[in-house]
Amino acid sequence: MLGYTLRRMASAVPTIFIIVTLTFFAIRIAPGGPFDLERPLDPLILANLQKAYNLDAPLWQQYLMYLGNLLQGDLGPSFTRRDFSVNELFAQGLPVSILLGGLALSAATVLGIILGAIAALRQNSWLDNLIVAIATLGITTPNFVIAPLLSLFFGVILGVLPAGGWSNANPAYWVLPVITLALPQVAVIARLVRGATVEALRANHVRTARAYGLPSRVVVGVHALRAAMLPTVSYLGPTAAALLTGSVVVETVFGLPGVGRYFVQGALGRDYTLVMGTVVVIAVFVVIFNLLVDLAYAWLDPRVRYD
Amino acid sequence: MAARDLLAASALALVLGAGAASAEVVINRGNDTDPATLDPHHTQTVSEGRILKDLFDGLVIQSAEGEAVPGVAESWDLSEDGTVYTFHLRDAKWSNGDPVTAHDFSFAYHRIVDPMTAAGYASNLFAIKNAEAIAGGEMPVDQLGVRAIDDKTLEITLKAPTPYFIELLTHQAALPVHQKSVEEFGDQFTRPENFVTNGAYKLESFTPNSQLVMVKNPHYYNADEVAIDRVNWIPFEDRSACMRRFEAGEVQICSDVPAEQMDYVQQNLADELRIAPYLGTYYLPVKGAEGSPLKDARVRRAISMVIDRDFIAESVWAGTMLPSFKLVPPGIANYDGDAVTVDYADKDLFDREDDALALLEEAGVEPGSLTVELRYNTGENHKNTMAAIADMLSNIGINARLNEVEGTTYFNYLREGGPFDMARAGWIGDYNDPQNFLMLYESGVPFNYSRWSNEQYDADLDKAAITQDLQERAKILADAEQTLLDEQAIIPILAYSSRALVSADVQGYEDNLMDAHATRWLSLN
Amino acid sequence: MTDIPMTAAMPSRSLWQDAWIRLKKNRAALASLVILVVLGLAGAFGPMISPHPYGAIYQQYVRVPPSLEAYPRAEEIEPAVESLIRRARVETTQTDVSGDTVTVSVASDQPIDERLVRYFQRSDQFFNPELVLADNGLTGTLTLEVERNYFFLGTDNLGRDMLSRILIGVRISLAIGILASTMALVLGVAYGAISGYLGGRIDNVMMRIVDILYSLPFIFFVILLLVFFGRSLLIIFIAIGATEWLDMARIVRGQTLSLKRREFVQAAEALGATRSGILRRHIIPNALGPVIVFVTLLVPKAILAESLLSFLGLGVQDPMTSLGLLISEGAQNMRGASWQLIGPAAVLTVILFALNFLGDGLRDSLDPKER
Amino acid sequence: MTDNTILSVRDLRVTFQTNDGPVDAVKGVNWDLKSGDTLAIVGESGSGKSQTTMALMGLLAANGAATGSVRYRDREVLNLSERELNKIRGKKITMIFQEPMTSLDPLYRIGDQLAEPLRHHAGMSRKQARPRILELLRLVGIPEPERRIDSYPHEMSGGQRQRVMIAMALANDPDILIADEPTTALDVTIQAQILELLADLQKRLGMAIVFITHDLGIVRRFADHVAVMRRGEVVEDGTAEQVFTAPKHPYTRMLLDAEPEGTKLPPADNAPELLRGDDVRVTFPLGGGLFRKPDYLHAVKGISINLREGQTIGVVGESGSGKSTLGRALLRLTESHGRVAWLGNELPRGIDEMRPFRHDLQLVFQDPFGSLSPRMTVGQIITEGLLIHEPSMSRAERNKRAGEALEEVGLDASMRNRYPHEFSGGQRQRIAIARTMILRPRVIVLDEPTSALDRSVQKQIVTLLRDLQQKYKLSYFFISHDLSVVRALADHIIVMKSGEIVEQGATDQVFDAPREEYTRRLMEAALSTTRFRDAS
Repeated sequence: MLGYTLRRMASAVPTIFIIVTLTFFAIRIAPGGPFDLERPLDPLILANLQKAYNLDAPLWQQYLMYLGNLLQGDLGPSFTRRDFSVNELFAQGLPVSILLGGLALSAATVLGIILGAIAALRQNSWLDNLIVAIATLGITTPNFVIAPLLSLFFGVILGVLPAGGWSNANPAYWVLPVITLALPQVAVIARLVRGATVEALRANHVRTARAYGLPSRVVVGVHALRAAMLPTVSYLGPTAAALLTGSVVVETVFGLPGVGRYFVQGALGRDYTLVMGTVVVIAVFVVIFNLLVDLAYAWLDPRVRYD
Repeated sequence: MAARDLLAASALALVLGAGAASAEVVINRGNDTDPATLDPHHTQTVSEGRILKDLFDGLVIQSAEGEAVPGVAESWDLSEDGTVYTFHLRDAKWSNGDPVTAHDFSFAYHRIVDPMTAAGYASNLFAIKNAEAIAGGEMPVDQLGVRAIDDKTLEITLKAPTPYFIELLTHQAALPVHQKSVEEFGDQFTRPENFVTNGAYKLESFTPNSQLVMVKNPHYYNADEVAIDRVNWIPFEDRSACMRRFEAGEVQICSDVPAEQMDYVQQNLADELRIAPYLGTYYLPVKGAEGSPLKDARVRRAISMVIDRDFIAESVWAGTMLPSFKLVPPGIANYDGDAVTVDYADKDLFDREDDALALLEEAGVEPGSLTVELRYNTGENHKNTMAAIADMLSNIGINARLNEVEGTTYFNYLREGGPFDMARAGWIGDYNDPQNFLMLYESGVPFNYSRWSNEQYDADLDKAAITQDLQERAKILADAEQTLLDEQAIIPILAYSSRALVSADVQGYEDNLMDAHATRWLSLN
Repeated sequence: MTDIPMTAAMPSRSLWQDAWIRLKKNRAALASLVILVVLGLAGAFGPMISPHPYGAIYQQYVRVPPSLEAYPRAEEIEPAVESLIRRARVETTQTDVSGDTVTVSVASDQPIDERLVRYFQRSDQFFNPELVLADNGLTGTLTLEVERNYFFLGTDNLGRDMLSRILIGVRISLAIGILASTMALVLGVAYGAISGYLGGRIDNVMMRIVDILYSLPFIFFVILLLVFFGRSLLIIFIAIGATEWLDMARIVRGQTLSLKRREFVQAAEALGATRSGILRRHIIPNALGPVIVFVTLLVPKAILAESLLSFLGLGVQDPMTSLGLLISEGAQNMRGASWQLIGPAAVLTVILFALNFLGDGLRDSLDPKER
Repeated sequence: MTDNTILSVRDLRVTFQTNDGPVDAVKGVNWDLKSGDTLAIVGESGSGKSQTTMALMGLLAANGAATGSVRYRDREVLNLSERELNKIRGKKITMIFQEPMTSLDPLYRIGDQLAEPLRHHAGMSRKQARPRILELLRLVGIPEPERRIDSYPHEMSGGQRQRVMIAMALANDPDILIADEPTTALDVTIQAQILELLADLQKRLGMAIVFITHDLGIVRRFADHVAVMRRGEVVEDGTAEQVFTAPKHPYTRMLLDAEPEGTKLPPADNAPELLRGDDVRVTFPLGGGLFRKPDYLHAVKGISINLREGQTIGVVGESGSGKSTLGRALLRLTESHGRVAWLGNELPRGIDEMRPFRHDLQLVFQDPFGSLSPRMTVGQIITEGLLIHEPSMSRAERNKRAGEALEEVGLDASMRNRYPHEFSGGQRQRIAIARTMILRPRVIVLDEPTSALDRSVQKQIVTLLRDLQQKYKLSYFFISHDLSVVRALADHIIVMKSGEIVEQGATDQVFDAPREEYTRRLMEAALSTTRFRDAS
């Protein structure tokens, strides 16, 4: 397994390299630069700035320089947050995003599995319909509607939770963002689990279990749900990568110091290094979680081998 | 049950937290966005200025009313010819206890114009002798017209008499930096552990996208009068979020209020809402391709005539902007705005439409034959403003097409001189002087998006620059603006207002034209 | 699994007919289909027959709440007349409102300019103004008719009718959903089928490309496209379609991998069918079941993706609008003018609900195990 | 009802709600099972034989409902609550299924699965259950049970899995074991072993067995009573003796006579050689990866054959012996080494170069359900070959040819607008044959074309193949594990084992005087299950 993991990691290197290269040149082609603000700079000062940040060097030189720094783990200085290096920004923001994303993911997984299993077992009952309806609502409501509504309701009208802001120490600040992040995932996972469970309940081995008089909780809990976990695990991989790297909307609405905003802030502000850093981080997360999914898959399904 | 317990526990924690901190006075202030940097020489935005003016005191600072008052400089003298200022510094200390000396200022001003620093606002100090040449790398840095005569005396020599120079010094670009720590820590000197400031506050921590915490500077010369012990500056890219947290009592001041929510705010938060004239203009640069009717001043004039600024100000901006026909905002110092006249301003809109149609006919523009593109950047109300203008233009048979462009691309395009028909732009004054607005249309200035060039105008501005008599200068500048508006290379639409939510608990928040509200003037009930 | 006897009397039906019969029994799916068709028609033709063009600005009716009653309200008529009269710089001596007709007596110290009727002609509240002047020209009588405007879903910040804007939003959003999904469908199915069928090294390379594109965040991609090509509906279609096809390619590839081991594909190979023939006749049609279900999920995804773009200010160009754009504007106005959020949000929810139920219904009806 | 009757079914009806309205799968069935007896329920697909037992086990599909009465030891068990039913099923009445591949949960070790009935019915802990599980595994003849107890199902062969299923069924010493086609999916030699095991266990443990099968032959050895079902009804029942020696119902007689008959004469000596394989070898890479050397499976290890016009070569052997791979290699459908020649010239290897030859070289698959594309009409399926090989042919002409081909295989030409799922297994195999015949090929590789079919249908297909061969002078390469069918069709036999030919010769010679032990075992297994008349 270790060998497999190492091989997978090694094979991800060219992927990340291509991603880095593509992004590097793509963002450079975009018009405007990191110093194009609403208030234009004096051309003279602009030239000084570009020199200070090496932006006046030929593009290929900048590219090689970036790659060299990247190999040493240095993502470079941020252009739009000039007091920080990109590494520092991620060091500050990632823990927050990972905490929120991780909580949301766990909550969504547990809740989604429970709801999905209930819906599958009570297929076509009112309970099933209710769960499916709520799940559909969860998927269909954009989070930029849900987030301010939650903030308004719990923060302003009821006043039981902070309307926004962040504290590493006080879980009260985590509740609303986690709900917002988890809601659509609960919905998707519940639907996935429902579908897979319905399918699994028809499988021959579940019929066997029933034929041997095993109680429903065993039939469902042990046999059907484990099979139903497989598609859920596949879904969780990319989802985890996305959730743990933050959400623009949730961070903006609640004012959270995560990394989700950096992508949009970086791209819109032409903060080249910040965008590159985000892309690298996301790519690494995608690679890691795809690997984790495959490992989890093999753990759940002994038929899968590491090759 | 468990969830409720958790909630109760965290509510308790909140209360306890508040209780523990009750000894110190804390204010949470909303800001438009995070500072891109805390290095005063690299900052460019209004939101950075707010923070820096809490951290640093310049020679001159802004009072609670936004007026320039003595800061580190107790007093100053001006030479006869108006070009040499001598500042006499008071006994002030840095947050580490070092005395603030004229050398610190001299170091700072040399540093900002140094091309190696590449400071964005170095141009703000170009009034100082040789500053422009130094920034351009044509002259060594030590040639700058700034000199510390002794620890307490600073001499600044100007290129030419600059009546607004004292106003200029209130800008964050003119703040001092602590020479020792800058030299010791290099670009790390703004780290909380390294940052030495001389203002009412010192930096405690800065978490991007979350908050910037500053605490009272015990070494501040006026520390006794600083009422608030701790300031949490919170960036709000989503202004509605600030409003919600304001209503929840989590934030005491919001630096901005969403215009869309003005109905609600006026009904529910009328007492906390502060709307005041602000030193800014919202205008439409007009350019047009070669040979386009837009090159004809009559056509531009006709367009300006039919824009119903009242509707835009009242309905689109929900009363948070003021209708305006002029580039230089009202209330500005060193100026006589009434001397500039726009003859159609007081006419009824329908009469203006008639006149506009007549002008178009005179210019040979058939109704329906002219299509203009209205270019604007993504952002709050620009879209609605432009949609309304498009609708108004249709009243005189001009077709308008909207083109929304992503911000960075937009400003890059304008700066690079890309072709356009009509665009939008806004200008917030850096200092309280008409020159700061009128220079927007000088030939060869990057802000001159229209690339409009007029000899008379340039000559007027040049002449004003060396005119010492303020009344005389005001007249010359008014003449220049009159030329600009007669030519209508620019269509001013609105004058900015500052709008803020200020909790009733906050004392000392005075509405002012500069929207300057340093925390040191504030106190909490 | 079960061995239900196959009776000779069973009528001949294709799989699709079978699916349709099952779908018809699924009331939720059928209702969803009807709703979608109705909304689609409303989006397509609604803006044409709506009394208020979607771009028309009613300056007098900025941010009016939804109402079944006509504007102006009875009590608003007199103030409206008076404010217009004031603008014309004459004075009213008497105003009578009877039903839809208003009679105003006007007076001035200077001769009254007959052009004053223009204020009423151009007004959204009145029409058919007639002015009869006394001989001296200093007094006169103005008769007006009140124009009745209905804003069933209120108006926006510029005084544009929300209903008309929602209709055009439905049109744009559905078009984005359908076109982007079609693009994802075409690209994803072709790519996935080719990759899966050819297998081996080619499959490896093709899937690695998908992995790479997967790691490039959507927003970045869209921003680049918009920056390069400017804002246009077409670019938004392409941007969304181009990002949504990746999942589709993976699904189809997975299907293809299992299909190509099926005997009917081997049978076709044994017949000597060409690769493209096998893809066209065997692989793609048989992969279509899950693909169609996925498409019904793609449509909402595309609509929501557009709404995220709108939230970031990268959506469609005004005066056009989309449901996502309306919702994100509405979300900003939700305290003062909740109708601006509720209307479009409700419509979007209905659409997405309908698509979800339709997708579920299709999946169930295409599932052979459901027989 | 006599004292020793432990299960009694009375007027059992099973109805399914379908889109075509209710379908009666079982229409009032009666039978009794005596303690320690074996009852065989025999019938072809769709006769309702399985649904009878599914109903009493409470395992009907959601759209099915059962009425009537099923009494187990004076207790009504039909439509009991889940909870009540669970006290009986798995403990008193247990069941094994046709699909040992899927009937075990692939995600759990077999030891864990075997433990479940013990834990839930006998209340044992996991630890307590272990010795009992080992005992059970030993009982059903799993070698090295201590090691196998930790295996996953996919690590075992089909026969072993079926043994595990049986072990699971025996775990709680049941009164009744229902075996629903327990051997259908297994190799012929394994089939015999499983049947022997069941008979042996019954003798030792004394339980009653309900044996459901479509093959009347294989129950002969150990059934005490037989019920023959057709279209949801029992058409004949009685003791095995009665049914086998004096079948009353014509249907029963038909089932008993379903054995393919006749033999094939070898082709004339001067018949030209069509297809020739020399030293054909096929290897498959197994696993391997970026940094690992792949292992290889040698599926076919250097086989030479020679097929003449009008000849039928029968290839027999257990599954995994490489017979199908050989057939595909001869058609260049899988990569191979060695020489394959058509009319003396070596066949090309590229897909495109091979295309013209496909006209003459055809293949019919085992599974008529899988080999027809479900999304194409029968007409499209049949004419696909014409589309490829005679692209200039008009649509009308193709249509005509399709009709002819269908009639040739005994189907109605009007069926060509229908879809495969509307046809029975036998009909589908006819469609598959029509698909190859429309091209008028000269050689057809038949890969187990009858093994998924009911006995009576098998016979029809064999007759059809024989007729077509005579009519068009076809050559067959006939792959099968079913020796009776091979004997009826082939004039030359190849016996394969582990990718090699162990024995070959004229049909009668191989059948009557097998030289190799392996061949003999194959024969014995086949005879013990199918050739009951000779055995009795």
